[in-house]
Amino acid sequence: MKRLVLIFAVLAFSLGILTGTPDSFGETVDQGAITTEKTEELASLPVLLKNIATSTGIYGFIAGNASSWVYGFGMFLMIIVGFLLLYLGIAKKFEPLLLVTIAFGCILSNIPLAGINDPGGIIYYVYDIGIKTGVFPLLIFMGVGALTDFGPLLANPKTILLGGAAQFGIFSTMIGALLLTQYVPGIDFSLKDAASIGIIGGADGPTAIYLSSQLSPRLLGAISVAAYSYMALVPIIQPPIMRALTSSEERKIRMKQLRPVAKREKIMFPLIALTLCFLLLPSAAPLIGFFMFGNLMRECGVVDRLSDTTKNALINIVTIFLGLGVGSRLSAYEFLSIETLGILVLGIVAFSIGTASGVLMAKLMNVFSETKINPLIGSAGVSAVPMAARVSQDMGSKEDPQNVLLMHAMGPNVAGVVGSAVAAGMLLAVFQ
Amino acid sequence: MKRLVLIFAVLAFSLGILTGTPDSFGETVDQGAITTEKTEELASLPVLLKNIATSTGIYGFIAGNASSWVYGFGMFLMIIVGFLLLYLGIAKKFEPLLLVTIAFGCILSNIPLAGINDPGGIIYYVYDIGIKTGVFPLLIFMGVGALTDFGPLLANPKTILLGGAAQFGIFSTMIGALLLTQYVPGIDFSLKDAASIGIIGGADGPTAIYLSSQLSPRLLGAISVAAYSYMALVPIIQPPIMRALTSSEERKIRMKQLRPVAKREKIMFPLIALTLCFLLLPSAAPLIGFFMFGNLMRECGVVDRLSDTTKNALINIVTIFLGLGVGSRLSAYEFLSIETLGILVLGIVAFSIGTASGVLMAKLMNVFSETKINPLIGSAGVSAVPMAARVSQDMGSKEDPQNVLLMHAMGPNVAGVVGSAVAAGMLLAVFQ
Amino acid sequence: MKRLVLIFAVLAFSLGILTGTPDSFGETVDQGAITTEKTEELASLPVLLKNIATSTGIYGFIAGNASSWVYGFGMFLMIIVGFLLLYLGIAKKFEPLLLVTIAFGCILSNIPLAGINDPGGIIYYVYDIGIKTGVFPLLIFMGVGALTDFGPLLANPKTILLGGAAQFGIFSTMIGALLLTQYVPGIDFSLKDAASIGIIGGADGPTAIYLSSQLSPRLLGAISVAAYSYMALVPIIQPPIMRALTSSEERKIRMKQLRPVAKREKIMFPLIALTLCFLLLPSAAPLIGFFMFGNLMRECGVVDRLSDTTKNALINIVTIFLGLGVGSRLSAYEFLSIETLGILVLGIVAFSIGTASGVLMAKLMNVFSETKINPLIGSAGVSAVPMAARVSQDMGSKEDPQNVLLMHAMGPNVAGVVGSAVAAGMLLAVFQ
Amino acid sequence: MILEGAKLMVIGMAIVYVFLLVLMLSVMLSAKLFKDSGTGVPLDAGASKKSRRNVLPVIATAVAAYRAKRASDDRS
Amino acid sequence: MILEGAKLMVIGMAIVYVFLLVLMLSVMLSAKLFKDSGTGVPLDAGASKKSRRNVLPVIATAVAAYRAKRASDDRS
Amino acid sequence: MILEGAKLMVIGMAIVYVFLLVLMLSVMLSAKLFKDSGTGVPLDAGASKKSRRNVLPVIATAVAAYRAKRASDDRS
Ligand code: NA
Ligand code: NA
Ligand code: NA
Repeated sequence: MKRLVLIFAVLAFSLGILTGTPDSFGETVDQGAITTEKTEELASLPVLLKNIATSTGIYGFIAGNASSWVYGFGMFLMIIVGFLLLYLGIAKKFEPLLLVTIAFGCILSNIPLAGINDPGGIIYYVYDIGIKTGVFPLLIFMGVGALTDFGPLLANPKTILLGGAAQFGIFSTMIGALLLTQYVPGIDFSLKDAASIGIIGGADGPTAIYLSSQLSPRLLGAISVAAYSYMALVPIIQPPIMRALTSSEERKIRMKQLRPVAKREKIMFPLIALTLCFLLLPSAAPLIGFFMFGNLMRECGVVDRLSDTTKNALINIVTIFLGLGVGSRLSAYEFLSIETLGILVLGIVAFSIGTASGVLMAKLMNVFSETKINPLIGSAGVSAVPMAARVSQDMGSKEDPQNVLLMHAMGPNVAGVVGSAVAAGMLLAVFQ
Repeated sequence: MKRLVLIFAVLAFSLGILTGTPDSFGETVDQGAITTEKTEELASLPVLLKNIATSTGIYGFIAGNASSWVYGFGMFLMIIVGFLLLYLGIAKKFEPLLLVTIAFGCILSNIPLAGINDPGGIIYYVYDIGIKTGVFPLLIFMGVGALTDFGPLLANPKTILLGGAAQFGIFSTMIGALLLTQYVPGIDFSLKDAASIGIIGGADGPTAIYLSSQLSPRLLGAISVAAYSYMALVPIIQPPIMRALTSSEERKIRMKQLRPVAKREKIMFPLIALTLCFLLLPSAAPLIGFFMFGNLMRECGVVDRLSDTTKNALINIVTIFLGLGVGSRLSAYEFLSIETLGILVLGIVAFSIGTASGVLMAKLMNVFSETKINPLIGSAGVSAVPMAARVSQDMGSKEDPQNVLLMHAMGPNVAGVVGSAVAAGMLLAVFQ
Repeated sequence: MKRLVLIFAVLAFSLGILTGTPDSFGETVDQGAITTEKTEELASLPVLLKNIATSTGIYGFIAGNASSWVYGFGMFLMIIVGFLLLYLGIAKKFEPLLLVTIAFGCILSNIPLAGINDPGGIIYYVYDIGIKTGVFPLLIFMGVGALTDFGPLLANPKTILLGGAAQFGIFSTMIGALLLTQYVPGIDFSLKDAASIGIIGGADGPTAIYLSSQLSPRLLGAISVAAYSYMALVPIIQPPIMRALTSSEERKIRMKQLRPVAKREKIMFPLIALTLCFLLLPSAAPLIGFFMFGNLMRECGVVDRLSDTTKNALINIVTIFLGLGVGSRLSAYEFLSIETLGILVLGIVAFSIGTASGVLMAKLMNVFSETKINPLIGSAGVSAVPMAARVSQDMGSKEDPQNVLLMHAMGPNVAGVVGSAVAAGMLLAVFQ
Repeated sequence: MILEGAKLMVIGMAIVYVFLLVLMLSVMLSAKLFKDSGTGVPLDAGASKKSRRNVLPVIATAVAAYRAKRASDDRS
Repeated sequence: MILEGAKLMVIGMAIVYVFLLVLMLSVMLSAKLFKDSGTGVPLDAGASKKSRRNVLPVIATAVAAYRAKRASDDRS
Repeated sequence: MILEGAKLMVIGMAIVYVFLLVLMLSVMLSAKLFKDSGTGVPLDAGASKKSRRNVLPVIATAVAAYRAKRASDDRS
C-alpha cells in the first residue's frame, strides 16, 4: 500500500512538470476543451499544446476544483477510494466479485473530462438500463436462487424463524438513521433513506441494491459499499457478539443430524414461497419471484442447461455490469459527505443487532422447545451466505472440535435471504 | 397434483383469516395503496394495518374482481394455469425449457399489485425489448441453426419435399380459424389472427412466436402455449394418423443407407438457402437469415468459439427471457376467452393435417419414383425437431425392429423448419 | 470460387424466369408492396401473384435501380462483397471471427425489401444500441484485456517504445488521406475521416471500430473491413519490408531470455496504465479503462469466474453482434465509392509505414543501448496480436533456426495495442 | 419521524414473522406430503433414496471446503 | 373472408413448394459440384474421407441416444 | 488541411511517446518495488517462484503452437 502511494506521488510529480500549471483558474471546464468550432482547422501549435494540457486529468482535477471541490479534488479522492476498494477486494479478498467491479466503476466514473458516466458514456447506459430499472439485481437474485440449496432449511424448518429474528437489525438501524437525522447536523435522511440504510442489515447485496435503487438512488453507492464490506467483515464483527450472548454450554450443544430431503420437497419449496409471496406480499414478488425462479430451475431437474447458464455465464456477466453501475454512484458529490460516515456507522450497528437478535431468538426458542438449538447458528440468520454459517461452524468447533454446525447454520442463513426480501418488499409496499 | 391443490386451499384459508374481509369493494385498486402523499408521515397504526391488508395479493384478487373479473379472479385463474404449465413441464417433461419459463412469466405477470408486467416492471421490459421487436425469437433461431445438422437432408434432397407437404397444416388451419370466426359466436379472428394461428401447424416455436408477435400480439400467449404443448404431444398425436394412412408393407420399407456428406456441401447449404431467400422471398430473410447464420457458424469450422456460445450460453439466456416475455402475454384479459379454446382446437387440427399431408406426400412420391420412401418419415416434415423424427423411427421399428429410420426422418424434419419459415415469410410479406 | 459463381448464375437465371420482368420501372419500391389497406380483403389472385412477384428480391434489385443504382444493383453488388468476405474468412481463414460475422451483417443488410437494417429491424437495433454508443467495441476490448498477458512487456519494458514507433503509421496515413482529398477528385475526406482512416494503421480492430464509430460513422464499414483484412494479411505485408530494412546480422541477433515476472507486477500493470491514462489523457479512458479492467480481472486472481466469462461467453456474444452491426455499415450507398478504394490503398500504406517505423526504431535503440534488440521484433509493434509477433519469430528462425523471438515480440505487440489506444484517445480529445 | 420509524418496525417485524411462520408451516405440511416415497405420486419413485445418497457427500464436501478455507486462513 | 383464406392457401403452398423445389435442385447441383474430393478445389482435400469417417459415428450416436431415450421412456 | 494533419502528427506522436515513456518508467519502478519476494509484503510469498515455474511452460506452449501453425501452413 505504501508503495502504491509512492508510485502515485512520483507519477503526479513527473506529470505535473510535463503539463505545467494551468493559467485559467476560475473558468468552468467543459469537456473536450481542445475542439475548435471548425473541425477542419486546428488552432496554432502553441495554442494546441496548451489546449492539450488543459485536457489532461491533472488539469481537470485542479481546474474542476474552481467551480466546486467535488468536481476537482473530490473526484481525485474518489479515485483513491476506488483504489482502496481494489486493495480490499484483491489483497484482502473482501467480496472480490463485487468490490473489484464496483471499484473499477468508481474509478472510471470519477475521471474528469472522460464523461464515461455522462449521457452517452458506457457506464451511464449501464446504470440507466440495468440498475435504475432494477433489472440487474433481480437477475443476480435469479442466479443466487440457482446457486442456493434449501435442503438444510427444509430438513429443519424451525430454523426459518432464526432468519426472521435477524431482520430486527434492519428496522432498528432504520430508527438509528432517523435518530442521526434528528441529532447530527449535516445528516438529513428521509424515511425512505432510513429504510434503504436499514436494509444493509439484511446482509444481502442484491436486495440492498434493489431497494435503494428504488427508494434512495443517491445513497446507492454508499449503501452497496457498506453492505458488501460488512458482509466481508462478518468473521470479525460477529464472534465477539456471539460469545458475549452465549454460555460455553450453549455453544457446545450438538444438533441431531439433518434428515435427507426428498427431491419433490425441494421442487415444492420455491412454489410454496412464491405462492405465499403473491398471496401475502405482492410487492416482494420481483425479488422473491426471481429468487424462486432461479431455485426452481435448479431443483426441477428438467432445465439444467438453463440453470447452469443462470449460475455461470449470466450471473457473471450481470455481476460485471452491476458492479460498474453501482460504482458509478460513487461520485464525490454524493459519497464524500458526513452522511456516508453515518451510513458506515449504521451499517455496522445493523450487522451487530441482526447478529444479536438471531442468537437471542435461538435462546428463546430453546426455552419453549425440547430439541435444543445451538444458539451459534442464530447469527447465521443475517444472511451473508455462506460466510455467516462458516462463522457459526468455526465458533462451535472451537468449543467442541467434533461439533459440525455448518449445515445446521445454512438453514437460518438462506432463511435470512428470504426474510430480507420480505422486509424489502414490505418497505417497497409502504413507500412506492 | 391433488396435494398441490390441498396446500393451496390450506394457504388460502389461513391467509384469509389473517387479512380479513376487505370493506372497500367497488373501488378501483391502485398500485401500492399504502403510500401516503407525504412520505415523511405515515398513517396511524390501525389505518396502516388496514392499508397493508389491502395491499395483499388476496385482497387484490378479490377487490380487482370489482372492476372486472379479469383483473381479480381471472388473474388468480391464470396463476393456476401457470402452475398447470409448470406441472406439465416438470412432471410430464413437456418441452420443459419453454413451458417452465413461460409458466413463471405467466405467474409473475398475473400477481395483482406487483406490477412486474406494467411499465417499469422487469417483465414489461423483457417483452418490450425482446419479443415485440422480434429479437429474441431470431436469436433462438440462430441458436437452433447452430444446433441443426443438415447432413441427412443433403444426403437425400428429395426429402425436402416432405417438409413442404407438412406446411399444408398451416394454411388449412388458417381456413379453419376463419370458419370458426364465421360460425362460432364469441370468436372473431382477423385474417392476420388466422395466419398466426395457422403457424402453430409449423410445429416450430420461434417461428410461431416471431410471426404472431408481428401479426397478432394479443394471441401470442395462447399460440405459443399451444405450439409448445402440441410439440410435446407429437408422440401421442401422430401415431394413429400415421397408422391409418399407411399399410403394414409401406411401414416396412427399408431405405438405403445415407451417403456421407462432404464438409463443403454443409458449408454451401446455408449460403444456398440464404441466396434463395433473398432472391425469392426477402420477407423471410430475418428468420431464414439468422437460422442460416447459426448453421454457417456451426459448419464453417473457423468460428467454433462463436457457434459454441451461440448454442449454449446465448440460446440459454435468450430462452429464459423469451419464456418470461411470452408468459407475460398470458393475461386473464387476453387468455381467458373462448378464442383460446378455439386456438387449442385449431392447433391440434393443424398438427394432424400437417402429419397426414407429410405421409400422403411420401406415398405420392413413391408413385413417381423408383427408390421408395418409407411414408412414416413424411410425418416428420411438420418439424417438432427431433421428436417427430423419433416417432417415425419408433413406428418403423415396431413393424420391423431392424429398420432404422431416424436419420432418414431427420431430413424432412429439418426441411420442415425451413418450410415453416418460408410460409411465415410469405405471410409477413402479405400482411406487413 | 468458380463454382460459387456458377451456382449463382444458375439460380439467378432460373429465378428470373419464375418472377418475370417487372412492368413498373421508375416507381419507387416501398416495402411490403403486397399489403392492401384493408387487411381483411386480399386483391384478386392475378393481382396478388403480380404483387408477390414484385416483392421478390430479384424485383427489388432491378426496380430499386430505377430510383438510384445504389438501391438496386448496388445492393446486389454488396451481397457479392459479403460472399467474398465469407470466402476470405472461411476458405482463407482471414480473421474469421470478425469477417464471417461482418459478412453476414453485410448480406442481411443489403437484402431489398427485408428491412433488417431499417428502424424496427434487428440489425438496426444492434447497430443503434451497440456500435453507435461504443458499447460493443469497449466490451470486446475488455475481453481482449482478459486474454492479454503483459508478462513479456513487463520483463523487458524497453520494448514499449517499439509499440510507440509503429503508431507513426496512423498519423502518416492520416496525412495520406488528406493528400488524396486534395489531389484525387471524388475523394473528400474531412480531418475526422482522415483520422479514422489513419487508425487502420493501429492494426487493432476494436480501437478502429470505436474511433470511427465516434468520428466517421459513414466510413465505419470500409475502415473495419480494411483493418481486419490487413491484419489477416500481416504475414504477406510485413516480411518484404522487414527484410529490406535489416541486414542478415541484425536478423540473427539473439535476445537474452526473459526474466520471470512476479504476480504483483502483473496486478500493478493495469493499475499503472489506468492511472497514467486518467492523469494524462482522460479521453482515452473508455478504451484503456476497459482494456485494463479486463486485464486486472485476469491477473488479480480473485475474480476468475468473471474473467473466464469475459473472455469466453461475453466476448463471443459481443463479437457476433459487433460483426453484424459493423456489417450493416456496408451499404452500397456508403461502400461502393472511390473513397473505399482510397481507404483500402491507405490501409496498406498505414500497415507498411507502421512496420517500417517499428523496425527502424529498434535499430535506433540499438545505437544507444548496450543490450541489442533484434529489429525483427520492431514490426510487431503494429499490434495485430499475435500475428505480427509470429511473423517476427518466423523471419528470425529463417536466419537462425535456434532463435526464438516469439515471446520477445509479444512485448511490442501488446504495447502496440496500448499505443493505438493512446493515439485514438488523443484524436478523440481533439475532435470530440 | 422517529415515531414513524417505530411504527414501521412494529409492522415490518410483524409481516416478516407472519410470512416466515406461514412459510414454516407450509414447509412442514409439504414435508408431510412429499417426504416419503411410495405414496403413489409417480414423479420420482427413487428420489428420496437418491437424495439420501446425495446429501451425505454434499455435507462432506462443504465441511471439507470449510476446513480447507480455515486452514488457508490460519496460514495467512 | 374464407375466400381470402383459400387464396392465401393456394399462393402460400405454391410459394413454399417453389422455394423448396429450387432449394432441392440447388442442393443437388451443389452436391454434384462439391461431393467428390480431388476436383482441384483445395479447400479440404481430405474432407470427404474425413466426413465418411464422421457420419457413421454420428448415426451410431443418434441411434444409441434414441434407444436410451426409448428405454427410459418405457421404464417410466 | 494537410498542414492540420502535420500538426496532428507532431502532437499525436509526442503524446503517444510521452505516455509510453512514462509508462515504461513506471513499469520499471514497479518492477523494482514488486519484483523480489521476501520484501515483507505478504501478498503472495511464493509468487515469483511460482511464476518462474510458469513462464517456461508458457513459452514452450507458445513456441509449440507457433511451430504447429507454421507446419500446417507449409503443408497447405
Ligand atoms: Na438477510
Ligand atoms: Na415446420
Ligand atoms: Na497498434
